Amino acid sequence: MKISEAFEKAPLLIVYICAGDPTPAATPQLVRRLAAAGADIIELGLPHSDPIADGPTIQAAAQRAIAAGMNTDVYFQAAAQADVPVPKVFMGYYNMVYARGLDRFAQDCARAGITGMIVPDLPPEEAGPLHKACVSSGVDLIFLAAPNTPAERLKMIEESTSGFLYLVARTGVTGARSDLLQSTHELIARVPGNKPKAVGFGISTPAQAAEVIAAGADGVIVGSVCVDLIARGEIERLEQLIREMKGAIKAVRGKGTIAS
Amino acid sequence: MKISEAFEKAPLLIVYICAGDPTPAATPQLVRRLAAAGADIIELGLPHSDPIADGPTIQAAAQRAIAAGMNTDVYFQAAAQADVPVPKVFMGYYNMVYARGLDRFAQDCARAGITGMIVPDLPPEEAGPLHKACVSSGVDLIFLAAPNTPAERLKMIEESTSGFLYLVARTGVTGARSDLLQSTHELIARVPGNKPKAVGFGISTPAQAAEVIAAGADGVIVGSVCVDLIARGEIERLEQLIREMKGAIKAVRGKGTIAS
Amino acid sequence: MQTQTSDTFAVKFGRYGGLFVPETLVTPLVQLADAYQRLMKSDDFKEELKQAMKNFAGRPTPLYHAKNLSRKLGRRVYLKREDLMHGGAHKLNNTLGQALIAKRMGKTRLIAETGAGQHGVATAIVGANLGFETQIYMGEVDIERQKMNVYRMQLMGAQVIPVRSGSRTLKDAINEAMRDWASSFDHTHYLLGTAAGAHPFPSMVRDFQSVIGREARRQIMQAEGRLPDSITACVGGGSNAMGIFAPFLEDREVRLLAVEAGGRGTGKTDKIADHGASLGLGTDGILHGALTKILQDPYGQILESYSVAAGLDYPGVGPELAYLAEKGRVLTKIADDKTAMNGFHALSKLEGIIPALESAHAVGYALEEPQALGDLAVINISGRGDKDLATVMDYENI
Amino acid sequence: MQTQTSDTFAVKFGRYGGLFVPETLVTPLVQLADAYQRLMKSDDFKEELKQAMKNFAGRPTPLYHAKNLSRKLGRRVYLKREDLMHGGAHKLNNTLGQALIAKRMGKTRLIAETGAGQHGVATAIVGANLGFETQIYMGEVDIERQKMNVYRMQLMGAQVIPVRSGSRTLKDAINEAMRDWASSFDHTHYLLGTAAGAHPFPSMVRDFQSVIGREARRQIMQAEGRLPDSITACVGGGSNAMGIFAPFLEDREVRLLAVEAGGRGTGKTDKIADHGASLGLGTDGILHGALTKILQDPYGQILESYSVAAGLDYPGVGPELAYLAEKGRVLTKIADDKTAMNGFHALSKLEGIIPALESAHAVGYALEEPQALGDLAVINISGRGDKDLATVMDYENI
Ligand SMILES: Cc1ncc(COP(=O)(O)O)c(C=O)c1O
Ligand SMILES: Cc1ncc(COP(=O)(O)O)c(C=O)c1O
Repeated sequence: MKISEAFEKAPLLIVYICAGDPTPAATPQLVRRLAAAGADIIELGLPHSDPIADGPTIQAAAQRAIAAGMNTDVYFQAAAQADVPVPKVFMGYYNMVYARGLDRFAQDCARAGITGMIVPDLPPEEAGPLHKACVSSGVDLIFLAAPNTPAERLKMIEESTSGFLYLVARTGVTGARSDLLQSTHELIARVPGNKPKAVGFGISTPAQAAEVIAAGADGVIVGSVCVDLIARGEIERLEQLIREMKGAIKAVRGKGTIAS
Repeated sequence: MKISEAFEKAPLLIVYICAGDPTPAATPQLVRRLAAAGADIIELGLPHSDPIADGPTIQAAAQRAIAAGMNTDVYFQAAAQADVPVPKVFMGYYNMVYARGLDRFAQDCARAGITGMIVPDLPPEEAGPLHKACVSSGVDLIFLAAPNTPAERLKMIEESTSGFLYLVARTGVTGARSDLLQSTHELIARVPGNKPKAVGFGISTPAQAAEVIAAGADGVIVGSVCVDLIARGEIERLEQLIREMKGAIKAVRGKGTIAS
Repeated sequence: MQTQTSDTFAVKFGRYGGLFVPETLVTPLVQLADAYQRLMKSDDFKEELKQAMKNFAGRPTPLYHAKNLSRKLGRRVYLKREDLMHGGAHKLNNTLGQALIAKRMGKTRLIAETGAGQHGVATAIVGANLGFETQIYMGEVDIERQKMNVYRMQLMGAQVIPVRSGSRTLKDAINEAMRDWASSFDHTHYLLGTAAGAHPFPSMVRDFQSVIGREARRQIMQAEGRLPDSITACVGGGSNAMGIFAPFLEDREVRLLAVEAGGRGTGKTDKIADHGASLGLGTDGILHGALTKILQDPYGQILESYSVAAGLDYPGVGPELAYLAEKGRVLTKIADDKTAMNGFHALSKLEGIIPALESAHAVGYALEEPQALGDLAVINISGRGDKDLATVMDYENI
Repeated sequence: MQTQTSDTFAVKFGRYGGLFVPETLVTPLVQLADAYQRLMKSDDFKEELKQAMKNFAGRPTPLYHAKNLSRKLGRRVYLKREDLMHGGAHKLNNTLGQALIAKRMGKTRLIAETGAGQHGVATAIVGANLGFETQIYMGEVDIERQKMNVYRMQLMGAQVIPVRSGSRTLKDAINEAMRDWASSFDHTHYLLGTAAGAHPFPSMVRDFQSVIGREARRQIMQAEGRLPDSITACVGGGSNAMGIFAPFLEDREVRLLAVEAGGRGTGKTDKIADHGASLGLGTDGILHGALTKILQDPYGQILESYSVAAGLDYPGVGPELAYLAEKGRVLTKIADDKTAMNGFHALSKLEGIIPALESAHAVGYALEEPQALGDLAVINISGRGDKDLATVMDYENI
C-alpha cells in the first residue's frame, strides 16, 4: 500500500520493529500481528552494526538480530512474507543501502512490498542518488527534521520528503522516555507545507501519542517501547499497547472508531 | 712502632684486615695472630658504607663489620687493644675521618698506637688539612700512586707521602687476582725518590709477592685474600699464607730468616 | 586543498567525504563548519593558536637527520619529531585547535572518543588547560588494555566513560560520542580525533595537523635546499598523514607513502578483519558520517579491525586520503605487526628514539622497502612509544 | 660562574667541591676536565652540541605562562617546560653534552648510574644515537620498581647491570660505576647524571644544563620585559636547579628557591633518613668525590635517603648548591611526599601538564607558600610524569 493512501485516514500509528529480532523467521508473523492490532504503517528496521541514531534498546535488538542471522537478503525475504494490508517502510542506515547498490536496494524494496524508505543518517543534501533510485522504483524517500533544524532547512526537508515528514521529537537518540518536550510542540508548529507529518523518538505511552496528535501531527511513531516488549517476549502486551495508543490518537482527532 | 723503622727490615709483608669483621671483639686477637704469623705492618680498615675503591670482598666485610657494631669509637678501642710489635696503619675513607674531625682523628690514631693513615680517596692536593693534623700527632700520611699516574704527578705524590708510598698494582678496585701486570712492573720502575714503596691491590699468592719484590718494591700489601679467609673462618690457613708469603719475599731479597 | 565542494553543505574529495549523519547532528556540524571557516580567517584566533602551539604544545618540532638510519637505508632520512609534542603525539595539534574553536563558540564541555587513549589524553590536556568539562568515551576492551592512559586522562580531570556496545573498541566509542552529541551539542563540542568522519572534521583536522607538513617543508628546504623524494606516514584515521602530506600535495615529485596496519595478516574478511588497512583493502562505504574506504562485509556491516598499534585499529579512514589514494597521488602501503615491531626496535637501537607503535609502521615499511623512499626521505614519527612498552613486552612475552 | 679554583686541580665552591677519589680516577677526571675546558672553547664542538640540542633533543623548550596556576596562586607563574625534552626530562641536556665530549676523547663505551632510570634512559639515548656501547648501573631495588625505564634502556641497546651492594639503590649504583671506571677509563666515559660528584662533574653538568636558564632568561625578558622575582626548582643532585639558576646568580633580585624532598618526614636520622633533604638538613661530608652537604650518621656512614620521587632519593647534593645555600644566594625549601602529590595533581588538573614527581615538589611548594614566589615566578618543570603513574597509583592505592 502507498503511504499517501494510508495518511488519508490520519491520524496514524506507525510501529517500528527490528527485523530479525528475536529471529528472522519470527518477523513476518510479528508484522502481521502488529498490523492486526492496529498499526497503520510498519517500519521494518534493517539491523546495522553501528546504529548511531539509536539508543541502547534498538542497539541491542540489532545485535541480537545480526547474531540470529539477519542480513539484507533475509530482510527482503522476511518483508515479502509479511503480507499486511498497511504500508511497510524500510528503516536503516545508509551504508547498508549503499553496500547493496542504490538502485538494487530500491527495486528490492518495491519487490518486497516496501513502499517507503527512512535512512536516518542520510540528509536530503546527500540523498540525490538514492532519491533517483526511489523514484524509479516508486518508493517514497522519507526525510527527518529535528527540533534544532533551522527554519530554512526545515522548509527544504519538507519539500524533499515524500510519503510523510518524520519529525524527531527530541534531540538525542531513540529510546523510550516518559515526558514530551516543549520543543516537540514547537517543531510540529514550525513545519511549513502540507505533507503529512509523523512524530517519533521517545514516544512510549498513549498519553504522549495523544499529545502529539493534539499538537497537530498526522501520525505518531513508536519504536523502542515495542522493541523492548518483543525482547521480553510480551507480544500480547505489545498488541494491547498498540490498541491503546491507537485508541488514544483516534480519540483526539479520529473517525471515532478503532481500526480493525 | 714507626713505619720507617719497620722498613729498615724491608722487604715487608703488609697485611690488611677489616676491623670488626666478623666482630669488633675478635679484631685485637686477630691482629696479634697476624703479627705473630709474620705480618710486618697491619693495615686496619675502618669499614665505610660506601667503599668506592674496594671490590666485592672488602665491601662485604665492611657491611658485616658495620652490622656487627663497628664504628669509629669501637675501632680505636680495638686498635688500642691490638698490642703488637709491628706498626699499625689506619686505612679508611676520608668521610669517616672528616666526620670525626681531622685533628681528633689523628690524635685518636696516635693514642691507639696507629702510626700511619691511608685514605684511598684523598689525593695529596686535597690532603692539606689532614696532613697538618697528622704532622701534629706524629702520624704518617701515606699516599697512593697508580699505573695511570703521570710522571710529574708521581713525583709530587712521592714527595708528599710519608711512611711509604702505596703503589696500586693495577687500575680498578681491591680484590684478589692471580696475575700481575706489566704496568705494575713499570710503575715500580717509574717511581722517583727514595722512600719505601709497597705494592698492593690484587696480590694474593706468594709468587706474586715475590715478583713484586723482585721488581724493586720494598713491601707487598695483601688484603682481599686475607679478608676472604677470615670470612670463611680459616684463620690458620691465613697464618699459613702469611708465612708462605713472607718466606717468598724474603727469599727474593731478604735477611734469609722469617721474622718472629 | 579541498578538491571539490558541493555548494556550502559539505566538502567532498572526489566522491568521498560528505555529511552522512542524523538530522540532529546536521546543524551542529554546519555551525561548527561555519565557526571554523570564520575563525581560520581571524588573525586574533590564529595568533592565539600559534602562541598555544609554541608555548604550550612545544612547536616547532624538529626535523631530525637520522644518521644511523640513513646509513642503514643507504639514503638520507629525516624524521619529523611529533614524538616531542606535549602529550607524546601529534594529537595535540588537533585538540588544541578544536578546543580553541569550541571556546569561541561558547561551549563548556568537550566529548571525545579514544582507542589507545592518545587522543583522549590530548583532549584531557586541552580540557584541563582551557577549563572545559571533559568526558572521554572509550571501549571497555580498550580501557582494560590501556590503563595508564585512562589514568592520565583522569589525572587531568577528564571522566572516562566505558562503552559497552558493539565491539567495545574505538569505532563504538565514536558511535557513543556521536549519540551523546546529538543531545548535548548546545553546550558541548565533539572533538573528533582524526581526519575522518563527517564534514567539517576531515578538513578541519587536516588543517590543524598540517602545521606538521608546513614545518617539515621549511625545515627540509633549510637543511637540504630541496624537497624530499618521499614522505612516509602511518595511517589510522589519517590525521598525521594528511597533516604532513597536505602542504606537499601540489609537489608531484614528492612521493607520499601512506602505511596502514597489516595486523596479523590481510587474508581474512569474515566478521573480523585481522588488519586495519581500509585504504588499501577496504571498499567504498559510509562510516561515522563520511563516504570513504571502509572494512565491511558484503551487506555493509562494519568489520572489527585489528592492529598491535591501537591507534591504527580502525575500520575506516579519512575521505581525503581515500580520494588521494584513488587518484594515485598517495601510495598505499601495508606494514604488518611484525614489520612494525621491527621498526620499533630498529629506531630505538639505531637512533635512541622509541617510536609509537603506530609510527613504527612507517619505520618498519621504510626498512623493508628502502628503495621506495628515494634519495631523500622524510618519515613522520607521529608519537613516542612510552605508551606501548607494556604492549611490546606482551607481544614478545617478556 | 666558578667561585674559586684551587689552581688547576679541582674547582671549589667556597669549601665545597673538590676531587676526592682514588688515585686511579684522578687522572681520568683531570683529563676529562681538560677536554671539557678545551671543547667548550671550540666553535666546532659548540655548534655540534647546539645542532643536536635543537634537532635531536627538541630545544628550546617553551616557557609557558600557566594561566590557571597563576590565577590560583594570585601571581604570574611561568613554567619552564623541560618535560618536553626528548626522553622526558632535562637529563638529556647533560648526557648529550658529555657524550659528545666522550666521542671527541675517543671513548667507545659509556657507563652511568641511574636511580629512577631517567638518567639511564637519557644515557641510553645518546649511547644509541652516537654509537657507544652503553652499560647502566642500577640498584636491584630500583630495577624492581622502575621496570618500564629498564625496558626503555634495553630497547635502545643499553645493558642494565644490577647493583647488589649497599642499599641497592642510586648511591650504590654510583659507587659501582666509579669502580668500573677505575679500570675502564681508557676507552670508557663515566657519564654522571647530576651536578654532583668530583670535579669536573659539578661544573660540567651545570654548564650543560644552564641552557635551561639561558633560555628562560631570554624568554621571560621577551614575555614580561623583566627578570622574575623568583625561580623554583626541585633538587636531587642539583642539575636541573643549577641549570636554571646559574644564569641568574648575579641577579641578586631574583630569589632562587631550591626545593628538596621531605619524604615521609624530616624527623628521623638513624640508619635511614626518611627524606632527601641533604642541602637543608645534611652536614658537611665527602660523598662520591666531593665535599658537600650529605646525610650521614655521626661517624660518617652515609644514610639511606627516601623520597616518593626516585630522582630526589639521594643522600648528597651538588657542591655548588651547598655553597650557594650557605651563602644565602639560594634558599633551601622542603616539600614532603604529600606536598609533592598535591603539586602533581594540581598541575595535571589545572594546566593539563602531568609533571614528574620530582618537579611536582617544586609545584607543591609553590602551592603551599605562594607568597615566597613574588609577583612574577618561574618554576622549572624538570620532567614529565608518565614514568611516575604506577608510583602515584601505588601511593594512592588505586
Ligand atoms: C602516535 C599515533 N600515531 C598515529 C595515530 C593514528 O591516527 P592518525 O591516522 O589520525 O594519525 C595515532 C592514533 O591514536 C597515534 O596515537
Ligand atoms: C625529572 C627529574 N627532575 C629532577 C631530578 C633530580 O635531579 P637533579 O637535581 O640533578 O635535577 C631527576 C632525577 O632523576 C629527574 O628525573
